[in-house]
Order: sequence, then structure tokens, then C-alpha cells
Amino acid sequence: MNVLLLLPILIPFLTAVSALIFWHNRAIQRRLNVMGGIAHPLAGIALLVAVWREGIQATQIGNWPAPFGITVVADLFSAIMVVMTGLMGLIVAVYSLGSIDARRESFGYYPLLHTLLMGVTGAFLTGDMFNLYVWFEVMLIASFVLMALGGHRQQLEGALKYVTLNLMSSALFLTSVGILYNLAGTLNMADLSVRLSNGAVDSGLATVLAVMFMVAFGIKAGLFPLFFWLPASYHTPPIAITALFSGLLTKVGVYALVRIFTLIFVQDIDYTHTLMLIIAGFTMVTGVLGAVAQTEVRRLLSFHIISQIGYLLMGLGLYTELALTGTIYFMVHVIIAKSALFLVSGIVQRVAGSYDLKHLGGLYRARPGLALLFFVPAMALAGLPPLSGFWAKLALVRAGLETTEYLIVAVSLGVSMLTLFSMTKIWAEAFWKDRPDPDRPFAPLRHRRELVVPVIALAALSVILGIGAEPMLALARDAAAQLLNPAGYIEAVLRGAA
Amino acid sequence: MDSVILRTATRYLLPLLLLFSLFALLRGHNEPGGGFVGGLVASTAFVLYAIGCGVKSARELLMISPRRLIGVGLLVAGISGIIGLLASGVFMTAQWSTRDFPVVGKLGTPLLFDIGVYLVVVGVTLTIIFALAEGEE
Amino acid sequence: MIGAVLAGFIAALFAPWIHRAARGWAGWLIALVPAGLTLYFGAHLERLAGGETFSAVYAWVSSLGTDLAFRLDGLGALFALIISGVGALVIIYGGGYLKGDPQLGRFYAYVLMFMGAMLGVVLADNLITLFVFWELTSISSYLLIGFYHSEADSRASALQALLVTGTGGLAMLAGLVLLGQATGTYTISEMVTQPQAAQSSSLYGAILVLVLLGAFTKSAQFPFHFWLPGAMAAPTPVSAYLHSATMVKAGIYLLARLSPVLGGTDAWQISVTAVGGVTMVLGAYVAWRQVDLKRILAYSTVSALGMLVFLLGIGTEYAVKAALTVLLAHSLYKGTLFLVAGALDHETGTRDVTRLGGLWRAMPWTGTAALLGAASMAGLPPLFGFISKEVFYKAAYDAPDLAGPLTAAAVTGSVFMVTAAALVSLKPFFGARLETPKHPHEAPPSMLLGPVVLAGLGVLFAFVPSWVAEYGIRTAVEATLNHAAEIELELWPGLNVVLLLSLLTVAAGLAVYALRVPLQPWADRVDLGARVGPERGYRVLLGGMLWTADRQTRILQNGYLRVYLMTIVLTTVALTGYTLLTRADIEGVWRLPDARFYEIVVVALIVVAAIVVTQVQSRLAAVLALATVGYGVSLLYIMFGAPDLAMTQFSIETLTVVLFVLVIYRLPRFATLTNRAARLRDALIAASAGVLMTSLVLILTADTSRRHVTTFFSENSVLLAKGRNIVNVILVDFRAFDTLGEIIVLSVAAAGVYALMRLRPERERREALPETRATVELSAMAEADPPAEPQAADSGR
Amino acid sequence: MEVLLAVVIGTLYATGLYMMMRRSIVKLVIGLALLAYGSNLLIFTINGVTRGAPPIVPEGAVQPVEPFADPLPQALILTAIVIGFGVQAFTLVLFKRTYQSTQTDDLDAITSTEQSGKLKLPDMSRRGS
Repeated sequence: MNVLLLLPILIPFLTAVSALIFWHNRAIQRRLNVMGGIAHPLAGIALLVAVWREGIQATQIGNWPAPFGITVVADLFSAIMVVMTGLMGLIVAVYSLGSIDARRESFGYYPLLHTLLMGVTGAFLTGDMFNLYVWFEVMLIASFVLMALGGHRQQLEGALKYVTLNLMSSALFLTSVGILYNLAGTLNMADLSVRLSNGAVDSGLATVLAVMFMVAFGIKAGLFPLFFWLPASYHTPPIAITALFSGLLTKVGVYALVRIFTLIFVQDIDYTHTLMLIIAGFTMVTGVLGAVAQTEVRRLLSFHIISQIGYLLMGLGLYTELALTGTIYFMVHVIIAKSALFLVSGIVQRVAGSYDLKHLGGLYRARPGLALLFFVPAMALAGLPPLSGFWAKLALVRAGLETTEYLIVAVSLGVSMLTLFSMTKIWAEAFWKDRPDPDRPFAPLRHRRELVVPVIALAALSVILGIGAEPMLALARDAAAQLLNPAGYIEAVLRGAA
Repeated sequence: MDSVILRTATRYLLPLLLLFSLFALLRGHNEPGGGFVGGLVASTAFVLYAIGCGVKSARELLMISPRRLIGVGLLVAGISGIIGLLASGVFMTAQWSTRDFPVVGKLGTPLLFDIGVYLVVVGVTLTIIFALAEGEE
Repeated sequence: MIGAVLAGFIAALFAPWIHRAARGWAGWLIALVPAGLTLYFGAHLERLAGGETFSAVYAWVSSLGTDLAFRLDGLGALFALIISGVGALVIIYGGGYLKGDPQLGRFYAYVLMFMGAMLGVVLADNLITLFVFWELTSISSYLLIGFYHSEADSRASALQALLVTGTGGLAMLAGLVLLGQATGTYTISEMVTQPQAAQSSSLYGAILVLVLLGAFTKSAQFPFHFWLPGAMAAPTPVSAYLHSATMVKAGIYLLARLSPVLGGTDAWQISVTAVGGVTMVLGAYVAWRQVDLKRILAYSTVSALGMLVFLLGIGTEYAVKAALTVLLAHSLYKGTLFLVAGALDHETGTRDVTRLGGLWRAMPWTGTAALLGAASMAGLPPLFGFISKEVFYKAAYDAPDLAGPLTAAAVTGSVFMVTAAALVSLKPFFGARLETPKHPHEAPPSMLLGPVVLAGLGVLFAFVPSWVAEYGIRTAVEATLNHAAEIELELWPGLNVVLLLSLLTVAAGLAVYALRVPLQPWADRVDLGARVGPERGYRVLLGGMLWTADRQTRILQNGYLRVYLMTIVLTTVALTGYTLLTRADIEGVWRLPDARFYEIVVVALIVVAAIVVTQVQSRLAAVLALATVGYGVSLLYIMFGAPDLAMTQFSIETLTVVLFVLVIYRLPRFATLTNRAARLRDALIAASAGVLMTSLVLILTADTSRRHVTTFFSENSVLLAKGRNIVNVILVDFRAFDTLGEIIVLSVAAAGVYALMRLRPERERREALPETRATVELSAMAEADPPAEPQAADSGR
Repeated sequence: MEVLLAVVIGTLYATGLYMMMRRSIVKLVIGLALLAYGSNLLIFTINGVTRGAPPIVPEGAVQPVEPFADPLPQALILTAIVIGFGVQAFTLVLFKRTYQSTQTDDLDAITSTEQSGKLKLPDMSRRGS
């Protein structure tokens, strides 16, 4: 079983390294990209199945017993996230084949892509706080380079802000890890959970530290009022990269928040989790209002990412099994729907020549298939039943009403209305409206297969997740149950430890 | 920076520093040093040489492209981990030789790993510095 | 039964293909689906009347208490018959109406999808399932109102309808979930058996308000009614089907369905009756003052919906019976009239009643249907509308409370309905012949079938009232009330007050019609702002939201990196500081300075160098000062037992200086760009972060006895890991995984530097500054993603 | 000694953040470097400063002589320093390229990715008569 835990990290690693070695051979790099892209989700699924069947899996790197060495551990939540990472990796790997220019390809695009996937996977699987920092850095540096790769002015400007603000987060994260070691004398998450719950650590200081972590991860996750880097930069790189970032990067921040605020920092829930609910509300509202104010599709969608993060945090803040189920299911849903929307907007740009709603139009009549490919994930994102977003929303709403947090429920419902509003805005402007410049013909879509197949796959997943929501919801519920009862996690990690 | 003194000095300094870097690498497990320090010292040596004699001759002296060095270094580090995985079923489990060697002590995969680190550090530093130095030409 | 619901969706998938294959006959062919469903539901009537119900449950999203539970009872059957029956006629009609339209295939698909969703609503036995279909009807309606999508007006109307009904829908979702919580079940048929569970719950008020919001928005009740006239932007068959016969009645259905659970309380009676009454009067009043045929019909629909809500609010057995009778009658006559309006529009090219006149000769069949429909709407015998008007009046007249005012309201509304009925039937077909944009012809058979059948049913039902009562109304009333009921319908109830009121109504209505031109100025004065009021509210709300969105985004996402940084720093300091002060007990002994002289020197060196960095004007000096800080730190490391760190820091510092010199060489000199006040502000903010960190260090160093894992490393470094330099052993063995990640970071950074230096956009060399408005060539576009399009700089400061 | 080090750390954080909040690209990157020193030194300090006594086992012994510095924070800081170096090198070059591309060193002028598009209100006024 140890191999299963390592494969999702090693596969992208080996893919990246091999691609790095074949730096000058694009053909081999493209082939490696596809092979790695397929192998990664398969490894993830194998891991998920193992965790599903046999319970939480853990292995100690270097065979040093926990909490002394570094533990790699997968509970259901981790495993789900690993599968999603592999899936997004595959989707974007294929889409990239048809959309990334040769110049970027010959400057390390594919190694960078897979390094990013490795970093993300590592972050999902590690059971050690400092190791988490390292994987964050792997992911970050890869994302820095991907964002700037190509060197266009807008990319550089976006990257400047992206890099600076994320480095702030890293500095704070590192500081917090240092303090954590000072307080608890250990870095192993399971061990931390034990030591913070058995009174070995001053709980007041632990709460202070919890807040510091909340800010550090909050920057990465794009929470209010820390999200500025996201709308400033996400629309600048090629759309495949934007889609990948939107699917995975902020989610790693959320993952980290969920992990530490279910496993480690649960000594003052009234304070920390209430704070989270407040932040969640503001994040939802400011994000969606930001989206409403945009006319550039990628920027609009970027602001939506923030808004959706608010929902994810809402589930964590409510902190019940149903709420966490909602968060996990929402995470899966939003990764799929949001990436699909970005990738569709990339196709729209190729066909119609713009990302700006002011210049778009007429696609409903001219490209009905494309319209459908947009409509499905857009409505899923807006939470329209019976698509995936609805069940996510319903779970959170129910959880909120059950815990009598009426305000956040009201806010979340209002925000979902505004989400619908902004999705119909794209629909009305890009698809329904007549083309503002009827003399400019639509361009034929080249690399149709590489571009369209991933989008169809995502749209289909969104529908399947919606109409056949039960299996995924059941899985999410089990994952949530594991999160709320850390004993199993601790046992799996510290099994056999002194 | 075209100075004869500097050029001569770096020419003599280079082998010394390289030797020291190897020493730091190999002794690292027991005394201060290790792959990072060794790699950094080695790169400093090449950087100084590049400052003295130009990037082109520094590249020639290095023989292998620094970018390839990175790939090799990563591969070496990765392989040292995978050896452990294959031998004991757990990634990165240290495998040691049974007998001692001079200077180094026991040979084992951690040392191999450290060599990988060393190579990566040299490759990275030189890639960066060379690219910057050449970028302005 | 699931098949009946899914049939619409499945047919929708194939409709565009059938359309392509069968061309002109597609409408007739596709209509077989709803026609078949009509027969299917009709076949159940007998057994339903015998007291049976039919249900089917399929597991769906059980985790969230949602099963595909369906239940066919009298109420559901009445609605289902209207939905499928009118659906069949409308699809045939649409085939004629939209003949030659390239979007006809989509029309069939959307209408079928809507039909499936609507059937889902009325058959669902699970609240969440009901909501799922409810939302699907909203989205189908959105797609159909925006059918003529080139028109900005259609798009705006579609959005308006979606926003109004969607918002109501979300409120309703919250209400339904609360209702589920209060009653412990989402299954409607279970809930109905224990009404006290909801009504005694502390959440009852909230549930009622939220559910009513959903029902009222969907059924276009005041003040949410304005979306319905807007929805007339849809093709006329859609208006006839969704916005008159079926979808707008979903709210009515929900009220009827939940009335055993939520109804009967004072809160219910007062709010529902009041809203319905106001809507009824207002809608009818506004209706007769329109000139657009479809808008007249739309407002009269609003009025009729108000009538239904009004009756359900009264809530007596008789009122429920009246409501369901009115509902059936309305579906028949309003469907007829909408289809007639469509035919008029189609054949003459205008829907403006002031431009229509004397068309009887040209369009006798259409005219006949119009007359019958309008007479039924006006409540004239011997039509089904007359019967419904009679029971409606009687229900108001017999109301337990406030019968007088309620009857007055009912009569007032009906008077204007008569006027409106006259306006849509007498005005176009009789009187002087007016010139129309198109030369009028009788409508084709596909467009005659609908109005004639519906109008004919209006006549037929009037002559078999007891049959209708037995198979249509009684079972529906029983299903609604959840107990047995006696229902009689009669064409001639005998001479009584109600009949007199009816006569009075017709006379007054016709009088208003006759005097409508002179009355117009008076009417304008009594406008009440009803038509403009709520819609203006909608516009103000929407505009305000957009304004807020724009403003807050400009303020938050203002483009200034330093403001972002400032916000993040302040947030960190505020949150951490607040938590530190309120949640933690700060205690512990601060160690007194026991520093040695050379340590103080190093510390002072670092502090001074750091401050120098912030003050110098020369870049080189700043870099040197920075390096001094770095070397100073490495001195600290060596002094306090960290030789590895010191060596690493030292060599990295050296390389960093080289890097800085290589890079900064080409960068511009420092300039002081901010004023003194800004610098002071920034200094204070930065200092607050510094103070926080200093305090944290002081608090945390008070106790350093927490080493927990260190012992393991020191004990096993030599024995197990075979190395004496514990730091190195940790790096390459105990925690080698970290190091693996670390060298990957390094490698990627190097790749990044290399790519940044070598890979530049081709045009950068050519242009000093990129143009502000990119003109993207198609060829370049197809090849690669272009750089992001710069937008017009319109928010710069 | 910790008090002095605490002051050093506070100074490094404060000066670093102050530099980052200037409008100059170069100052920004210098600020980031100061911040990195600050956080490394913070970890070092709070986890116990011990004069001399590096965590190295004397030759022939199996355990280091007490008191010795905690090796784990050192290993962490070493990792952080090296990661910081890589990131800093990249950042430096990125900022330089940004400067070349935008032709300005003034961060306040680097906002072209940020303008929000103006939104027209959906026009409802044409309806009704």
C-alpha cells in the first residue's frame, strides 16, 4: 500500500524529470505529458479505492517512525483531492496539446505542468506541517513560472502581484510553522492533533497560531480581504493554465484550512469557526459582486473563484458532518465546473477572437454545440438543479439551517442568485446577443479534438455528478465523518509509534 | 571586470574551491557541510571563474550544460529514494554498505541523495547566473 | 410514472432531429408525446375518482433526503391533464406559428423540456424533488422568453423573469428545507398527515414567508407580477402555455398542495387573501388599459392568478372548489385567447387592438374561438367560465370573515375582466375594418386546432358540469384538503344574489368597454403607480446592485500592490493581535538580556543595516546593506550553534549579491515617489507588524522546554542513520522528503529564470510599449493564446 | 539575548514590510529578502538559542553532548533558506523583466491587468407603452 501513496507523487515527478531531460524534443515531451497525465489519475483512483476499502492509508518516508520522520497519509478527503488533481491534470494536459504554442512547449511547459501537479498532490498527501510548506512552495514556484511563461506584458504584471502576495503568505506560513514547532515540539499533524487536544499546549496561544495559519492559508485560498492577487493575475496566462490554477491552487489553500481546522485547531471552535463564517460571508459577497462588475470573461470567472471559496469555507465554519460533506462535494463540483468554463471560454476566444463580452455575440446561433458546452457548467455553477452545484448548495444550506446560522444561509442563497445573474450575463452577451461586428467571420476551430474533448468530459462529469449525485455525496459524507473523528487518522499515522 | 589579477586568481581558486566543495559534500554527514553547502561552494567557484574569464569559458570548463545537471541531479536524488522503495518497500529508506570507506565512512543512499542535491544546486545556480549574465549581451 | 415525467425530457433530446427529419409535420408528430400523456393521465381519472392514488418511489440522492418520489392524486391529475393537453395543442400550434423559423427545433425541445419539468412539479411527492423541477421550469421559461434572442428586450425580459422567480425560488428552497426540518420529512404525503408539526413549530412564520415568496413570485402576485407582462416577449404559443396555462400556476399548485400543512392559520388567511385580492383587482384594472393584445391577456392572467390565490387564502372547502374550477376554466379560455392573439398577430402583422377591426369576415374560425373564449372569460352563460364565475362569487360571498369587502373585491376585478374580454374579442373582429400591415387570412389548420378545441371544451364542460365536478374537481379538492368533499357544479344555480352580481358585473364591464375612450384620462390619474412601481423597484435594485458591485470592486481590487500588501498586513496584525489579547493568557518570565558584547555588536549591525536599507538612495548601497544584514544573520547562526546554517547563509548571501548586481545594474535609480505622510503611515503599519512579531518571540521564548521529537534525532542519528552531523542527517535521511521538494523548487526556479530571460514575446523587441488596444490577428489567434487584451484604461487614478 | 533577537526580528519584519509598501520594484524585492531573514531568524530564536554547541555528535560518541542546539529547526531553516534563494532569484528576474516590459519601476503604474470593465445596465426602458 505504500507504493499507492507514493505513486501519485512519483508519477508527475518522473514525468517532469524525464521531460526536463528531453528539454529540446517537443514530440517526446508531448508524449510524456499524455502518459503522465493518464497515469496520475489512475494512481489516484487506485489510492482512493484502497482508502475506501481498507481505511486510512499511511506510510513513513524513509521508514522513520512517526512523528519523527515524514508521514505520507491519505484519508478519503485527501484521496478525493488527489483524484481530482490527476483528473484536472489530464484534462489540462490534453487541452494544452491543442492550445499551448510551440515556444512555450520548448521552454519547459510540460515539466512545469507536472511539477505543479506533483506539488499539489504532495500537499494533499503529506501528514507533516513543514512538509506541507515544502509542497506549497513546489506548487507555488511552478505556478509562478507557468504564469510568467511567455513573458507577455500582462503576464508579467499579473505575475508580479501574484508572486509578491503569495510570498507574503509563504513567509507567514513559515513563521507559523516555526511557532507551531515551538509550541508543540512536533510537526507531524497527527501528533499535533494529540498534543493540542491533551492539554500539552497552551490553548490560548494555539488559537493565536490558528488565526495566523488562517491568514496564511487564507491568502492562498483567496479569502476576503486577502484575495487581491487572484483577480490581478489569473486572466493573464494562457487559458489552459488559468483553468488548471482555478481548479487546483486555491483549493489547496482550502484543503489546508480544512485539514488543520478539523485535525489540529479544534480547541476553540466557537471563536475560530465563527470567524471563518464571517470571512466566508464576505468572501462570497465580494467575490460575486466582483464578478458582476466584469465584462471580460476570464476576469469574471476569476472573481467567481473567490465567491465559491466562500462556500467552501462556509461548510468548514459550520463544522458539522453535513456541512463538511457539502464542502467536499462542493470542492469536487467547483473544480469541474469552473475549469470547464475557463476551457470553454478559451474555445470561444479562438472562435470569436475575444474574451470581452462587449466584442462577443452570436455564438448561440452560429455554434449551438459550444453554447450547450457553456450552458451546462454555467448552470451547474449557478447551482441550478439537478446539476452538481445544486446538491452542493443544498447540503450547505441544510447544514446552515440545522445549525441555525440563518444569516450565512441567507447570504449564500443571495450570492447564488448573483452567480446565476452573472452566468446569464455571459450567456446573453456572448451567445444570445447578435455579433457586434457582423463582418468579422468566426474562425474555424483548429485542434478541435484536443480542445473539445476535455470540455465535453468536464461538462458530462458535471451532469453525472448532478443527476447521479448519490455515490459522490456518500463518499463525501464518509470523508467528512473521517475529518470530524480524527482518531482514525491519528491511529493510522501513529500506529506502531512509541 | 576584465582584470588579469582576477582572472589568474580565479584560475587558481577554482580547483581549490571545487576540492573543498567535494570535501564538504562527502564529510557532510558527520561534520558541517553537505550537498547544499558543497553545491553552493562549487557554484561560487564557477561564478567567480565566469566573472574573471567570461561565461563562455566557464561553460566550456563545466562541459555539461547546467540545465542537464539539474535533470541528472533530480534523477539521482529520485533514484536514491526509489532504491529504498525497491529494497524495503518504503520510499527513501536508507540502504547502507556494510563496510567503511575512507573519508566518507559508510556508503549509502543518503549520500547518493546528497550528491543529487549537490548536482542540482550547482546546476540551478549556474543556470540562473549564466542566463542572467548572457541575457544582457 | 417516472416514465411520464421523463418522457418530456427524452422527447426534448430528440425533438431537433425529428424536426429536421419530418419538417412541416414535426409538430404533429412531436405532439403525440403530450397527447399520449394526456390519454395516460385521463385513463387514471376513473380510479382516482374512486379514491385511489398512484405513487412510485425511486432512490435518488438519499444522502440529502431526496428521492424521486411521485404521486398521482386528483390535484396532480388535474394539473397534469392541463399540462399535457395544452402542451399537445401548443406544440402543434407552434409548428404553424414558427414555420420556417430556424430555431423551431429548439422550440420543440424547450417546450418538451418544460412540459417534463412541469409534470415533475405537480407529480413530485418530495419537496426537494419538487424544487428541482420547479427550477427547471424557471430555466426553460428563461430560454423561451429569450427565444427571439437578438432583441435586447427579449433578453432583458428573460433575465427579469428569471431573477424574480429565481430569487423567490431560493427563498422557497430555504423555506422547504425548514419545513422538512420542522416536520421531519420531505415527503409531502407524509407531511400532510401531520399538519400540526409545521404549524406549532417556532419556524412556522419563517417557513410561511419563504414558501409564499416562492409561490407568489412564480405566480406573478403583486408586487412581483411585473415579470409576467414582460414575459410576453416570448413567442405567443409559449405565452399561452407557460405564462398562462401552466407554469404561472405552479405557485397556485404549491399553495394548494401545502395548504393542509401551512394553511388555516390567521397568518396564512390574511397574507394570502390580501396579496391575491390586490393582485386580482390591480391586474384586471391595468389589463383593460393596454393596447397590446398580449399585454391585455397578460394582465388579465395576473388578475386570474390573483383570483386563485385569493380563493386559496379564504381556504374554505367551497373556496378551494371554486379555485380549482376557476383554474380549469381559466386554462381553457385564456389558452384560447392567447392562441387567437397569436393567430391575429401572425396573420395581420400587429397585436395593437387600436389597429385591429372588422376581421370577422377574413378570419371566421379564429373569430368564433375568440368570442367563445372571451365570453367564458367574461363569465357569460352557457360557458364554463360562467360556472366558475358563479362559484367564485359564492365563495367570496360565503367567506367566514369579511365577506362584504371580499365580494366587493371579487366583483371589481371581474368588471374589468369583462372589459378586457370585450377588448380582445369585440374590438378586433367587429366594427370598422382597419388596415393591417399584412393582408389578413384565416390561420392554417395547425393554428386553428388549439383555439377551437380549447374554446369547444369551454362550451362542452358547461353542459356536463356534474361530470367535470366528479372526475376533475372533486378528486382534486379532496386531494387538496386531504379529506372527502361533496362537489356540485351547475350551469343554472337559480336566481340568487350571486347571479345578480354576475349580471351587474357584465353590465358594468361592458359599460367601461363602451366608455373606454372618454374614461382613459380619468384612468390615467388613478394609475396608482401599480404598473411602474414594483418594476421600477426591480430596476432600482438591479441598478443599485450593479453600482455597488462596480464600486466595491474598484475600491477593493484597485490595482495598487502596496494597498493590497497594506490590507494583508493590517488584517494579519489585527486578527492575530486581537486574538492574542483576547484569547491568550500572556504570561511567563521574559529572559533578561544576558548578551555578550560581540553579540550586541552583531545585533546592532543587523538593525542598523536593516534601517539603512530603507533610507539609502543608492541601489548599490541598499544591496550592500542588505548583504550586511544577511552576513550578520549568518554570524548569529555561527554564534548559536548552527554552523551548517551559517555556511549556507554565507554562500547564498554571496551568490545573492552577485545576482542583485547582475539584475539591478539595469534597473532605474530609486526615486522617492510617496510623500511624507504616506511614508509615515506605511512605517506605522510596518512597525505594527514588527511589534507583533517581537511580542510573539518574547512570549514564545519564555518557555522552550517543549522539544518532543528532538531526542529521537539525537539518539538515533549515529546508531541508525549513521551520521554525526544531525542537521545533515535530518536533511538527507530523517526528513529527506523535504529536501526532495526543496531541490525541485530550486530546479523550477532555475527553469523559470532561464525561460524568462530567453522566451520573450516576439513583438516586445519591436515595440517599446504595447499598444493599448490589441488588434488580434486571426492567424496569430488560431496559433496560440494571445496576451491578455489590455482594456481601456478607464479607472486609473 | 532573546530580547535582543526579538528586537532584531521585529526590525527585520518591519523594515521588510516597509520596503515592500514602497512604489519601487527594486525596493519590493529587497523587502521580500528582509522578510525572509526575519522569518528564518524567528524560527531560530523561538526554538531555543544555545551558545556554541552545534548539534554534532563527537567522534566515537553516539549522542551529542548536552546542551546542544535543536537540530530540527536548523534543518527547517536551511531548507527555507535554500527555497528562499531559488524563489528570490526567480522573483528578481521576474521583476526585472516586468520593468523591461512596462518601462516603469513605479508599481502604481503597473495596473493594466486590473481595470474593471464598465457595465451597462440592462435596458428595460424600451418596454411598456
